[in-house]
Amino acid sequence: MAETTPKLDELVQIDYRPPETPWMDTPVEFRRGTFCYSAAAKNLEYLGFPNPRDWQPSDEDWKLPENWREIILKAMEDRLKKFRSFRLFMDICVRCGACADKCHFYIGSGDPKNMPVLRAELIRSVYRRYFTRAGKMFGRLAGARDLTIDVLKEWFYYFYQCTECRRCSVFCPYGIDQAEITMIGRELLNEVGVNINWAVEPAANCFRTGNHLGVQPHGFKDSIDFAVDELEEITGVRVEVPIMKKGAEVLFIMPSADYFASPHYYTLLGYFLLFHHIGLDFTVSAYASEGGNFGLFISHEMMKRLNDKMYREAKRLGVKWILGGECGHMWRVVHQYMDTMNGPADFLEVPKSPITGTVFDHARSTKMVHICEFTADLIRHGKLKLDPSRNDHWNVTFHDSCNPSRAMGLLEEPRYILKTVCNHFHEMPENTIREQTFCCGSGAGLGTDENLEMRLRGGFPRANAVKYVHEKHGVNVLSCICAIDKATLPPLLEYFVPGVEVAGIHEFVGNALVMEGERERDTDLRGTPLVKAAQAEGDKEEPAHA
Amino acid sequence: MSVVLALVAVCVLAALGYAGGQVEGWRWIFGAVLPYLGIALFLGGIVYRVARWASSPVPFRITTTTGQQRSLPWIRQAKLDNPFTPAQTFGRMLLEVLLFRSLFRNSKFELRAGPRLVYGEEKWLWLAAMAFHWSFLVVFLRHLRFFLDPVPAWVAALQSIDGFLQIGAPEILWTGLILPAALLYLLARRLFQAEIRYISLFADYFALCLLLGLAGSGVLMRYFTKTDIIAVKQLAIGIVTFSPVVPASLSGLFFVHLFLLTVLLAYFPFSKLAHMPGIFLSPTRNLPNNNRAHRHVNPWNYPVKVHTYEEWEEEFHDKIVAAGLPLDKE
Amino acid sequence: MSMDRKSFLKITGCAVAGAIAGGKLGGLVAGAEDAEYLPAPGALTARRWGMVVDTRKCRKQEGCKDCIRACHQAHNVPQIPDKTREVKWIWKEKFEHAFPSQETEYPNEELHGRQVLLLCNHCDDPPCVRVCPTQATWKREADGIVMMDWHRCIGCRYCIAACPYGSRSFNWGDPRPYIPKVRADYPTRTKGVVEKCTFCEERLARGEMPACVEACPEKALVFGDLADPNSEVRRLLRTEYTLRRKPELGTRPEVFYIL
Amino acid sequence: MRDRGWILLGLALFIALVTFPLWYNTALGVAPKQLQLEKAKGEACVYETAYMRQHHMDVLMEWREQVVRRGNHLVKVGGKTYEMSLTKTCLDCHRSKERFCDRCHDYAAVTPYCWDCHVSPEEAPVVAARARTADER
Amino acid sequence: MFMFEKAVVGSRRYWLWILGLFAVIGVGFLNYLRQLEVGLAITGLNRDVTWGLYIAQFTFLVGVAASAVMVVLPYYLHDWKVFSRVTILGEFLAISAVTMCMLFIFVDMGQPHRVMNVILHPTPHSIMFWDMVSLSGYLILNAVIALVTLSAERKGVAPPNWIKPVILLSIPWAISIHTVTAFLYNGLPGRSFWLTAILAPRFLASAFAAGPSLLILFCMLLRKLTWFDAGREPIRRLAVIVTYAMIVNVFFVLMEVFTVFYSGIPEHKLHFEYLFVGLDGHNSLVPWMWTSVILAVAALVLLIVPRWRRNDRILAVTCVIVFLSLWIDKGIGLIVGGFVPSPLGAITEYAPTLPEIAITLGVWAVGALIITVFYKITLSVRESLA
Repeated sequence: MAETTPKLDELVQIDYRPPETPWMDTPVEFRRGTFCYSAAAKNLEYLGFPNPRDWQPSDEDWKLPENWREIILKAMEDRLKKFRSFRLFMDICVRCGACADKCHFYIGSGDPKNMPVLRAELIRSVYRRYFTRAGKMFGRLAGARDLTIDVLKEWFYYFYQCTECRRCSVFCPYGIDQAEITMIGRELLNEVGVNINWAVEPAANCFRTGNHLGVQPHGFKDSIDFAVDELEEITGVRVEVPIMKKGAEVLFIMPSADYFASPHYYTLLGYFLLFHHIGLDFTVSAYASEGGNFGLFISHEMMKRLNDKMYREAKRLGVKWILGGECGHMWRVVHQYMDTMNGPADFLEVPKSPITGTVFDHARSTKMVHICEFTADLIRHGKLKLDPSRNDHWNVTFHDSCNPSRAMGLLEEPRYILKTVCNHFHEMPENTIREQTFCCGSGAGLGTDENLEMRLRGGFPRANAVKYVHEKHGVNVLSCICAIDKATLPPLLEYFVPGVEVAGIHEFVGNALVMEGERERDTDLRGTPLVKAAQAEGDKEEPAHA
Repeated sequence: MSVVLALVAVCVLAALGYAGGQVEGWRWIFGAVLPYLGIALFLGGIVYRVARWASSPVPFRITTTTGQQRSLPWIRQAKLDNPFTPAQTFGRMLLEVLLFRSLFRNSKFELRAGPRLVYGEEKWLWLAAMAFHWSFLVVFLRHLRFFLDPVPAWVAALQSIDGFLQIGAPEILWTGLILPAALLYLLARRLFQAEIRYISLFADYFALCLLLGLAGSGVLMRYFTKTDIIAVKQLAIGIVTFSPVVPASLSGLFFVHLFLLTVLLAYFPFSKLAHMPGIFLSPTRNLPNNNRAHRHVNPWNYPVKVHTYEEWEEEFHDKIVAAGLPLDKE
Repeated sequence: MSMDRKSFLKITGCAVAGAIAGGKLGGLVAGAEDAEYLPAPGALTARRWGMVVDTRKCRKQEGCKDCIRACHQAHNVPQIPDKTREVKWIWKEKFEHAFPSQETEYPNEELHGRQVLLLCNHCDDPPCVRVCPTQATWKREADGIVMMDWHRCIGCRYCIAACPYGSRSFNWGDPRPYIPKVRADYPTRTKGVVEKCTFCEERLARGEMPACVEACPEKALVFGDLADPNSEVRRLLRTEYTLRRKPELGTRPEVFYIL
Repeated sequence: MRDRGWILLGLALFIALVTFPLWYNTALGVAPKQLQLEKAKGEACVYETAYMRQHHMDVLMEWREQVVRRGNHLVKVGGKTYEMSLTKTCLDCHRSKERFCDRCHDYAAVTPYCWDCHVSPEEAPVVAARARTADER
Repeated sequence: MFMFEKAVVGSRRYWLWILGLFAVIGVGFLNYLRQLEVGLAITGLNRDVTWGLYIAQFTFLVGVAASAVMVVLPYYLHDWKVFSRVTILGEFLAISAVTMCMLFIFVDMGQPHRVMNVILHPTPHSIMFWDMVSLSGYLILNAVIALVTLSAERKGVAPPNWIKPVILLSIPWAISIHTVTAFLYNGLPGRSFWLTAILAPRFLASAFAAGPSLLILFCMLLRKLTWFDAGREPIRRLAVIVTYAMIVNVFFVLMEVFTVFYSGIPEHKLHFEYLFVGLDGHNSLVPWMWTSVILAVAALVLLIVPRWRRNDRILAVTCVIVFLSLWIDKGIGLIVGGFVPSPLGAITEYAPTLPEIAITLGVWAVGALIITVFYKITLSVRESLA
């Protein structure tokens, strides 16, 4: 924890009373711990973004181009013409307030501009001023205001205090999606070189090396080899992971964190055990070595530029279809954008499970299947030999990641898997799961340490729900299917609910899989000793937990 | 302050309408010319508004999914919350438009000691919104009795259901009371809930006050001051048959009512009230979530600069070789 | 935004008051105020209307239904063929049914089976009035008539359950098809309301005696002011032995019978 | 765009619905009309015509209250005295319910429940005749 | 507002049941429309028997509504923790029953258009006015209590403190609704059948037997059809309540019989005679009344023997028997018996017509719908907490 991070008691002293001054007259204050640092000039240059320079949001002078206002208004006009969603969402909000207390940042900070309605008004007021007659004529009376540098700073602050999680959109009677507005708001800021490094650097890395972390081919290979060795050590089984094998049936793409960060890594072990268990003819790629897509957090164009690698590599390798790993925003891009942006993928075949013969008809155009869909199908057909008691030391709950739940609807598949491979599973309170799930507080490129206080505030609702099941049911692990979750939930839980770990679904699958020729396992994939059968019998009433 | 301004604005409009009925030369303007203008602005405005929205394409299919997707056949899909087919999407839209499905989900959080966040249901907004919109629809349809001759049986039937309870003469029409009551609730929550007050703009209060003025003048006219409804009907029929007449016996309050309606008509398409047609175009609601099954085409999709495999292999050639990974070239 | 609630409420109040006042100023409500409401000048009045039925006189005309016909015609009472759904304001009943407690196992030849004229007793303490949840039936302060307001009756039939004399009838369906000759000067009733004799209060207002009293060829029905010691009814009560129906119930009927 | 057709259809439907009165009346050839009410027999009404046109129901409700519940049968207005009776006083001047009351009420789709009980002299024989045929059945 | 979102998701069986209820409601509603058009002539009511099936159902259901106090009182006043899971079921039963009561009054009205007159012209000397006040008050009390406690349960927090006095108020209020309903009848001078001071206590005794019987049956049904198990203990305790209430009820009836027949006053005797042996050959209710008597005796035997009372299957049968017996007693005999013979000695029999029965079933279906929906919501809330 950074030194500036407030203590828990202080952090949860949240004042929900709005300030005395009207929101238009309340300028933003860049307080340490609540904003992200600017993007480094070298990254902007590499990606060919405008206005690369050295600056920080807390600076008085942001070193904007002379004609920044014209640039932004022109870009805004362009987006109004290109996106019906944007124009419509600018026009039809009635400010009913249904979204107001649905945002995790509002709940965690009490800052009224974190109410989605007001966050949208930040840009809506400018829209009215320059693009509607009423706004031009009546100004503030019509809810319009000039685009000043203060407004621009406000945009930056609050569009980077939105994780594009879409929870507000669920409750909006018109389906207004703040994520859509934030995305376009960030695009506009990009036009004048206002962006954050934690989104731009991974994008630059990914563009160059193929993954956010900037892992180069040999590093990728080492990492995979290391995993294979470790698996052999734990299970006594040597799995095979073909890299860039032409003619494989399936190309498997996962978020890069899976092979370079913890606790993602145990999920990776789980995938490999699974593929070996069913004898899947698959390959992974060092070129398309990233499932995630930080371009989504920058602009539609950047998203497309990064996403391009998936189909390109699938085509080059001549696979039949693509399997995607556990990652949230990756799936937002794959599910909602990839086919439109870089499709049609007519060089691939409609995905069909070689093990069960199930045709994934719902993915017949994009030709990409979520690993949870794939595994659930395997379990349903009884193709996996499982010993769920190997997960008995885990008391699991499931965190629906924003994107798979609200941009896809992947709710039952992971639960089905979990309930099969684990004996102890408990849901968090119903207003915090499924389509109403709360964000980890660090999505959409905000998961950086300088922003820790805001991340903790944003993650407060999620952590609080975990705390509830931790105290009520003794839950000791929070499972999820998102790489950003796996990276950012551990510090969040450490702060709010010490003693609860974070894991991926396929880590539990890997634990439970009874492999052919394996030796008796003493530990699970992360090295935690297993509860022995006899011991488990005695402890049945109360599963062991931290 | 916005609410005071809005109230003053509506009062001024009402006064203007009243004056329109008193001054001889103005009666024709307020009784015929302006209503035509109002109707024209309403219809033209809505067409313009919708056309403008429609002129921007929907580049991506960005459905907000609020239930289980359609994936494997043995997993029960939430057909109305996460539609896959156009028919299911139509069902979802029906729920949204007729029953305010999304608002029905509304909840309210509380931060309790512990700290503990708890979420309770909050349906009053939904209830008030339903009460207001449905009453408004019924009131609107009931008013057709002034515009149609002979009055169709269904209008009369609607009126008799609305006035089922026999209280005095003319009978009390419930929607006429529910409507202003719901509006008052909506106004009250804007005034007395701090965070809603904070986000409220002049336009929010103005719309509520205008509707309250409209409903209030109607209620006053029906139950208290009374008006010559035959004259009202002559005026109404005159307007819709393009042979406007402004009978002399119309009361001042009627002119207030008529003028507020005229203002509402003209204001409607150019304000947040345009959410009425807007909801139908909302891309997060009116599209099926079948992205992976049916490709959505973006009309302005353009080629972008990418990092091709060849460029990548060239850049990392030595490292690929060192790692023993296969190369495309030689 | 600072919201001054007081000023808001003040303004709203003014606006509403203004709108109403505006209506008044517009000459919309003027007119009704200078009306003065008066009772009819030639009306028959009493402090306590009552009736004496001399069944001896009545008996002279066996089978006479003049009073019943007069009443039912005057009041648009339907003639419903189904006896169990009848509407009756005034009717004849056997003595032993009208006065069940007077009946013994050794019947009096003269009384047993005698047709006795029955109508609403206009009780001094009417149970029907006590139970009515809407004051659709009430006892007039001025003259003791138990009145009915058919505009207000909700048809709950509580009064029927309360009346120990069976004097009240309910309109099970629309009565109009069963009214042989509809009079325009008196309303019919609609389905779903209770009705009964009102001592012809509308005729009294015109200065006429009740229809039944007027129609009786034997003058067997005597109608008058029970509060006036010199009235004909009081004279009869002084001089004749009279009975009330079910006196033990304490309702104090204002209709008396000479047997 | 693929949804243009749907949007046009929606707009057309909306306009068709909103302008329903227009084509309904056009189809039926309706024009604004001056209602021809039967001329009253008497010279002047209890109250001024303009007032009565708007407030006759209030007057009737007040009369009802006075007659039924307060036992007042007469009203004195402007020096003249009237019996408060719908069928005897009002309908004495306005001889025809059909050509006076109903004409307006039908035009404006007003269905007063007065006539559930009260019978106009004009209609009394009709109601009676209907009763007789019902009787014969 | 009652978390209705929980009621719109359910299994196929749930929806079939709901659909079935709607069908019954629909048929009832169509018949009611006809009654609106034609008047109460479509019923079997007549000059002498002016109240029948509708008002009888109303009377019976007031008892069911009042019986909620039998779980509320022990739980809140005596802290019987075993009732913690069933108390809210009792409150929802009360809500459903009171709603049915109001609907039965409504469908019995000759001029439903004028129902507001009861409020527009409040008449304190009319017991019916007080019945309106007490019933609507009871409905509001139970709705508030159930909503507040259930939503607190859902949030996992303690209910607010202000609800305690409201709950305490609901206890005497429950007694009041049935007392006032008894006053409706026993304040009438000419109706000797009802002219008995023991009517209100008798009503309450029968209510406290019939209501908890129904609640026991609901608990058993929920155990069979859903995951929810109220537990053995609350059912046993409820069974004890039913036992005592039934004993007291039969005792009260016997007291009536003694008073009427020992005093020998004909006006009082005739009604009993009509019900149990028939008068002048009019005896259509005789088989019903004897059925009720036999069922009551059978129920007493089954209830009093502890071994049988504790046997779930036997108890279920017993509860059905208690319910039927009391339904006949109150839902048929009590009202019709009061009207025959009439004050003029006329004996006119009454039998409900088909449309009348359809409307009655329709109202019962509304009640069933309400209880289904509320039980569904309760169970869903608890399931998500489990």
